[in-house]
Amino acid sequence: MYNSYPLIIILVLFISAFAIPLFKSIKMARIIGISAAGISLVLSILTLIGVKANGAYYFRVGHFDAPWGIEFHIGIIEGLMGVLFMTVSMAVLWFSIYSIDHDLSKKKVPLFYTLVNLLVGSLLGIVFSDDLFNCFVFIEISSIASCGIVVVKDKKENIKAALKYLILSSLGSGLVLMGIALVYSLTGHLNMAHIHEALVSIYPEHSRNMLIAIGLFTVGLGVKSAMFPLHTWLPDAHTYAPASSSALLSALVLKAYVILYIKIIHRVFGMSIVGDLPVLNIVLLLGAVGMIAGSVLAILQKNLKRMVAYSSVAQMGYVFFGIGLGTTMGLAAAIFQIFNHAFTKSALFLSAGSILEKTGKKNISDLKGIGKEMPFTMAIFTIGGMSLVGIPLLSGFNSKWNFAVAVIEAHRVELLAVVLISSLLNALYYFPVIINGYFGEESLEGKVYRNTERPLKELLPIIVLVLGVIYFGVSGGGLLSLIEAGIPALN
Amino acid sequence: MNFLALVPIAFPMALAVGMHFVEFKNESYKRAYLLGGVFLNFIFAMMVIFVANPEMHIFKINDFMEIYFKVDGMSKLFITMTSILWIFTTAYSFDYMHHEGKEQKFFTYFLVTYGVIVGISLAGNIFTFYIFYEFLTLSTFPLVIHTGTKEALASGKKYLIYSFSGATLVLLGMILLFSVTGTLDFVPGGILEGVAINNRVTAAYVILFLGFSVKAAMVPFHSWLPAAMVAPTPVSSLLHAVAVVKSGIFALIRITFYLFGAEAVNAMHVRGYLSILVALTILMGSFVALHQENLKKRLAYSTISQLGYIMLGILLLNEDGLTGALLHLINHAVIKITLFFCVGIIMLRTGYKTIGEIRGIGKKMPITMGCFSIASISLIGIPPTNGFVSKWFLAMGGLQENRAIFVVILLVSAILTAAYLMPIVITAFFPGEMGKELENSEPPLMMLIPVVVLTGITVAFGLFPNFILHFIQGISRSLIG
Amino acid sequence: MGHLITNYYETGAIILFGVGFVTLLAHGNLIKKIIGMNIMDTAVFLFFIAKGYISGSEAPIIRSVKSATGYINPVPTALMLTGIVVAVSITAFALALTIRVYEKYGTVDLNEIIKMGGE
Amino acid sequence: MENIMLISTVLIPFIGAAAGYVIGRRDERLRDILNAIMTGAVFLLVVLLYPHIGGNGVEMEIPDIMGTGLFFKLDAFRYIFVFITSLVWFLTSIYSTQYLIKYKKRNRYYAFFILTYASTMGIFLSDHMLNLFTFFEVMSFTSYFLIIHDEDEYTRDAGKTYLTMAIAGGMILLMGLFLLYDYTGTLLISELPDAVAYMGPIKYIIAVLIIIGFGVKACMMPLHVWLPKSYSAAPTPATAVLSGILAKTGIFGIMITSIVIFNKDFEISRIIFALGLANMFWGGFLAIFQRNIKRILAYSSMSQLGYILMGVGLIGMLGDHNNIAIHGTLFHIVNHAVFKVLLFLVAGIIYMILHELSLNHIQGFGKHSQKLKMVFLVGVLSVAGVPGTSGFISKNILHEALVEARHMYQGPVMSFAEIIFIVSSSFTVVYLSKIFIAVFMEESDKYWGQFKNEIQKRALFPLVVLSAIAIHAGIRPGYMFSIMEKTEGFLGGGGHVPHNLYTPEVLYNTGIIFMLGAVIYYIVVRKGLIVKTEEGNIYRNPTLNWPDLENYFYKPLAKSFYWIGYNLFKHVDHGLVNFFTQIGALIAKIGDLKIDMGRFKRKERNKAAPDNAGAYMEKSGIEIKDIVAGMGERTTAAKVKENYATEIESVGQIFSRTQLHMNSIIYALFIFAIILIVVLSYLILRT
Repeated sequence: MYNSYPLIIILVLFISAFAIPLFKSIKMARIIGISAAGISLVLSILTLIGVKANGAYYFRVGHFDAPWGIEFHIGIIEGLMGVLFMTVSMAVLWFSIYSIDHDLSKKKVPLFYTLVNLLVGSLLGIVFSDDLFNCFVFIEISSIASCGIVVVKDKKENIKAALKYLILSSLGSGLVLMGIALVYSLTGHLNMAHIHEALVSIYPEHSRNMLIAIGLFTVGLGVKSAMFPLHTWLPDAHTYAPASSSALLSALVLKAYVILYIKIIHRVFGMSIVGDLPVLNIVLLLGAVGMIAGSVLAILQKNLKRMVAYSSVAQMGYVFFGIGLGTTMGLAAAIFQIFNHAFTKSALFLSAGSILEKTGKKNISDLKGIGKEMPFTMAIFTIGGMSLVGIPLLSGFNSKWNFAVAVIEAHRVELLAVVLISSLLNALYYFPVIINGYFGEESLEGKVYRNTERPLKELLPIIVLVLGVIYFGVSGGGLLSLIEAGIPALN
Repeated sequence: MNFLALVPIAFPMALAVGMHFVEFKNESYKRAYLLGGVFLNFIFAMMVIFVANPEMHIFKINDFMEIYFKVDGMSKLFITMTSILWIFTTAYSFDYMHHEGKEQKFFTYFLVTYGVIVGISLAGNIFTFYIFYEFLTLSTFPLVIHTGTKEALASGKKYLIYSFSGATLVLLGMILLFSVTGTLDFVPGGILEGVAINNRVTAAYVILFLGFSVKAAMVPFHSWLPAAMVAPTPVSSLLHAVAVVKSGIFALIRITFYLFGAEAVNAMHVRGYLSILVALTILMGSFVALHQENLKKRLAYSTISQLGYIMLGILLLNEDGLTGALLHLINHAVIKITLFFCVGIIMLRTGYKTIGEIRGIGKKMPITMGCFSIASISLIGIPPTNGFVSKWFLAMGGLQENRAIFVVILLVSAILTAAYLMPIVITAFFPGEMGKELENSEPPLMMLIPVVVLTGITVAFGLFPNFILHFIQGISRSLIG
Repeated sequence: MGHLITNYYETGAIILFGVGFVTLLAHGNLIKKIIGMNIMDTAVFLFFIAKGYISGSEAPIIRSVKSATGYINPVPTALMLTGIVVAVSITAFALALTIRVYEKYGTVDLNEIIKMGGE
Repeated sequence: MENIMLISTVLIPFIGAAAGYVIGRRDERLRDILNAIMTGAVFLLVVLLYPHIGGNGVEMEIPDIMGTGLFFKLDAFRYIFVFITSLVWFLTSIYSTQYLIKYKKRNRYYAFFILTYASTMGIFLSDHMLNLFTFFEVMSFTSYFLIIHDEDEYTRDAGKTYLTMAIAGGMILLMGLFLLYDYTGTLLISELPDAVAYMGPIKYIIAVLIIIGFGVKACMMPLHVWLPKSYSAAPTPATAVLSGILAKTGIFGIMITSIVIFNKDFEISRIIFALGLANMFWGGFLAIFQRNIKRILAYSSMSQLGYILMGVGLIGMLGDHNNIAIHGTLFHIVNHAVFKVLLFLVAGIIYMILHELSLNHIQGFGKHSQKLKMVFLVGVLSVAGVPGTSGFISKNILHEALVEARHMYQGPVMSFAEIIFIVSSSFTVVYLSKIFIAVFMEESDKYWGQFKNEIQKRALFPLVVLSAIAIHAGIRPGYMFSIMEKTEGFLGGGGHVPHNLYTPEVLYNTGIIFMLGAVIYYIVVRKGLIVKTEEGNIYRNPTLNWPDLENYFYKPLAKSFYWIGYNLFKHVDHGLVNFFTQIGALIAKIGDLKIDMGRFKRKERNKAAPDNAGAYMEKSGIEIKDIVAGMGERTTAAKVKENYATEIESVGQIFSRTQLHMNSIIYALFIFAIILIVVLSYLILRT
């Protein structure tokens, strides 16, 4: 019954995306966009329930069976990602109702909704698809769409940022394509499951080719998901994009590529091959360096959104760190971190965007006393920040805990230091903002309580996200065990 | 009745919310609200101690993360101490904060901190403890930077950095320990049964010890404490002589005797290194206190030194040492809060902050300075005050370990304590020729009563320590052999 | 070295890729960068299609019934058609952005843009 | 009943101190009366307790106080101390009422005076070292308030010395008690001797620590530095009790330690004996040179305490024949309290009237006031040991004990000790003659008896009582001996005591001492210290410039201790912070480091400069007028070029510029390329 839902989700999103421009009115765009997202959300939840009950399954798209036709592989992880993506994008779309007008000219608003639906659809395609080339196509679609939602705001910084993003991400997808070509030349297959079978049998003769392929995938997807030294496009794009776009970009876009990478490591090559190659060491190293360096760079920033953007680099470092550990627990921790970061960072970007929108001040030093002007927004920002710092009962703490457990299970206790130093560094840049916001007394003078605050109704979407953060903090065990249950299906 | 433990934790926080939003028409309404609330919570806390189920599992996130409260001897001790001192401080704060300003904000966070402290004392495993420990940092931070000056903000920053670094170490230690034991509950005698003492366990202990010792102001992690003295006096007294630093000490006791157990710690051979740090703490605090002109700073360094005594008592790992440590935990709280209150009264009534300025103040404030003198004597460890009793047990503990050097350190530090406290008393009472005429005299009754009662407790505990002593000896006997 | 010559398609693809990459790296001019990108894309296409080529076989257009071995592998070719479409759309998007850049900055040279202060 | 009486002797003063303070705020007269009645009542109680002291004495215990309980005991040994304490306090309380009339803060004085009384009683009654220590410390603090009463610079200084030494001594004592308890498991004085009996050499460390602690109060050499200062600083009644009674608390402690607890250990006794001799000699020697009457008496106290210490030492050294030493010591303890209080009180009367204590100013004061002269003479004779006074008895018993010791331990050391004893005794004669002659014999134009009426009966009454005791005890020492005999059991005495001292041999010895004293007086005081001027005799004090222990040893020691400690721990204090600040400063310094960027770019610039001179001009901040001014000499371009060749940038600027560049597309691509190459080559090289 639920088998076909993933395809329907993607189709609904794509069709709605292209339906939006047909209507000129912004209102229609919103109705269509959001209702499509809503339908998809419901469907994805149903899918997840089904998968949870009956286990992973393959879904044939079109008329041909696996080696020739395209298949979707839906396991618990994919189902979870579907729900995550749809929930966050739903919240962001909801929020955009109140905020996007501020950033965009009227003409561009429908375009924004088109692009968002296109983006989310293609990201889900990347997550669901079991066909490498199909993934590549979705990657390219998502590249264009994500550049689109950056550049939809017509400022020169945005254009430059989008151009940078576009060039780097198309380079990345070029490498991915090259990798696909190599794998294809070795195996003659594009379906992940089939490639895996073939690769295992030919591995001894062609290990070098595989190395190059996997290296190309690592760098190619690394660029797209902002693995540390390749993150250069990220701060610009995330900083200048409208708040809703930033939230989507950091919460979802980065994550889809990571999921693809996980699939390539685990489904395409399989741990039996990857375990032999030193590739995970690179991922681990870059992840660890990213955790520290991202935070250090964030400390140096003066612009609030830019700081949050650099924080994303650090948080993605965690994800790669988890993958790089190469253990089940590490992977589970990485996937948990994807959830944590998606909720937290979107809440942070939306609240930071609100502050920017309402006060017009983008520098941290100008934001002293903002806690008085916008107490609720600032409270949301505070919870988000604290989650990333690792205050218990918020999801960030659980995530860190999972990493720590994973590190110990992998017998690499020394890496605990990296996890903890990084979280300490997080404190170094989130706390000053919070402190200045609430306690920068001298600048509280003349501020009027709640004078620039958004109405509570407009904050509701962010509050939903924050509730997610708290939920995963308080009862993170359920999610983690779900993820752990889903991981075998990846292999 | 599982959730009864949450009442004394949540009730002050609810009061704080009320404090934040309600505008009181009348000063006395506010006072009644606060004092009544704090007192009521004291009763709740007593109820939890005496009535409630001793084990309260609230909810469980996973194996590691479980919110779990437990009432045992240590929590009874700590919760009673803090609750009683909280009542006094509340009474004291009214007039003081009226003068300082921003009362509403102060009392809001003040109440929140109360709830957090109750949580700390009731925590049944180190995870729950850790949560409240972090919240303690967060809820006291606004109090530290209460004045909002640049200096206050800088100190607040220092406080946060130190606290979070410590908490990070704690987390690291917890993880390491958990990886060995698989449980983190506080059990008398430790949870290491059947676990070999390997490097990882040792590392976990050292890291946990160092992490918690940040709050307990051990050298070299102490410098947030003197800096935090920019806070208003009630904050300095309650938080930095009682609640915050003592929660660090409390944590050290918990980890040493309830997680690792005395035997295991003894087997680790790291005590020597830690006790060097502790000895340094004692001497450093005393020596540097001698050099401080600012009264509160002097007391802050004195606190550092006295906390060293307690940590020493913990590290001795014998019954007398632990008894001394626990006694000093309480006695030092009572003494130091009295001293701070007196200094606060001086600052409030005259605005003087340094020793040079308070010449002859004893003539105008004989009761305040009299209490200060008695508390000073007690801190030096002169009988028949409570300071002597705890020092006695600490020294006995030290001698049992054949470490006469510790006793010598204790006594040298006691002499230094005299050297930095007695001049205050002397200049206050015997100004000599240079005494000035002061206009202000004794403070309002609301401030004076806590000081006098606390001084009374100081002497009473010195004369009749047995009631509390037997209770504490019961605890330490159950923990050691 | 022998392999380089026997596998001349692949060698060519790598050389092309290099050319494209250097163009992308070395030139400040945005248009040239996009051209470099295109060259790289072309290299990948070449590589991919070469992988499907079986020496001596025909293009998979069925005019008379032959055994399947007589034709080259049609999948890469088909895939590359898609790839070309994607590449073209990306190029188009990039060029559009370049135009906007020119409108805003008055130049398409990145070095000049950096000198303007970047931000 | 006895128990209640016993506890009352301590409790009544404690309550009385508080009551007196409260009442004194309203009515001073009432308080004075209360104090007199109260001290009198306590004295009465003590007298009434006399019948109970036989055998084991009165014992009582109150559990739970200070954790261990309160143990009081009154036996004959303690009774001597308790009796003399209550007597002296009673008399000085009466005396104080007149002495203090002109003083300020009388109320505080009385409160602490009586508190000191209570705690002193507590010390003498304690049967538990912890109780003893507690009262000892309380007494230290309360007596501090008496010393510092005047609150001028001198008293503050004296008080500081006193308090420092008292606290330090207390802590050393405490250390001793810690060790004692650790090794024996008890601190009950009655149980300790058995517990200590089996102790190893550690007992010497313990004994030394405890004796140092008590020795501070007993002003044992070299811990006596506080004594002359404090005695002359305190108001006279306080000085009287300080010297008469408080010093005895130290003696009491030493006796309890060395005789009772350590059971007359020979080594310990020998040390005490030697220190006693040193005290005796040095105190007497310094007393000769003083001209402040209270200071003379203070050094005299030191000397007399030396006698007592010597006696304590002899008790331990004489073994089975120590009764003689016990009697001598205890007798001298009582005597010293009586006559030294007497002398101080007379000095107080002089001060009360003249507000002067220097011999140079009060010369001849007493010539015409006969009553004062009489009582003072009794005191002087008694101290000097003239036959017929109590001092004669006690000193000679001590001398007999010394002779006994010399017989027992043959050798030059003991002979030397006896010589010192005799010389010190003659010193006593010298300094007392100095006072008496100066104050009561010399003629002076200033004084012709005009102050006679200022001396009231209230003040004179105690003096008369004390001098009566001094003479009575000298003539009929029998009842004193009878009490002392009862202590023999407790102190473990044995052997014969000569009760009749008026033998030719003893009188001959006394004669020698007086002769020697007269000679020294004539040579040293008359010839050496008195400077004759037109206005009369002026006494010099050459010791003022002598190096003393306090300023030349203790203070530098304490200061260097503090200095080293502080400078050491200062770094500990700021170590961590400094470390990070230094790193921060280093980074900032690197940021500010100036680098001549022109050098790297010169080649390029040289080409570009002439063309873009205008643009560079703007950047390098050259004013147009500079250029115009420079026109005549060089061309603009050349100057600009030169200026630009040394373009200086700080590292911080370079860093931020680099960051900006890194952010650009070009650099992003380069990073991408580098990573790609590194990753691929790493992968390939590793396998």
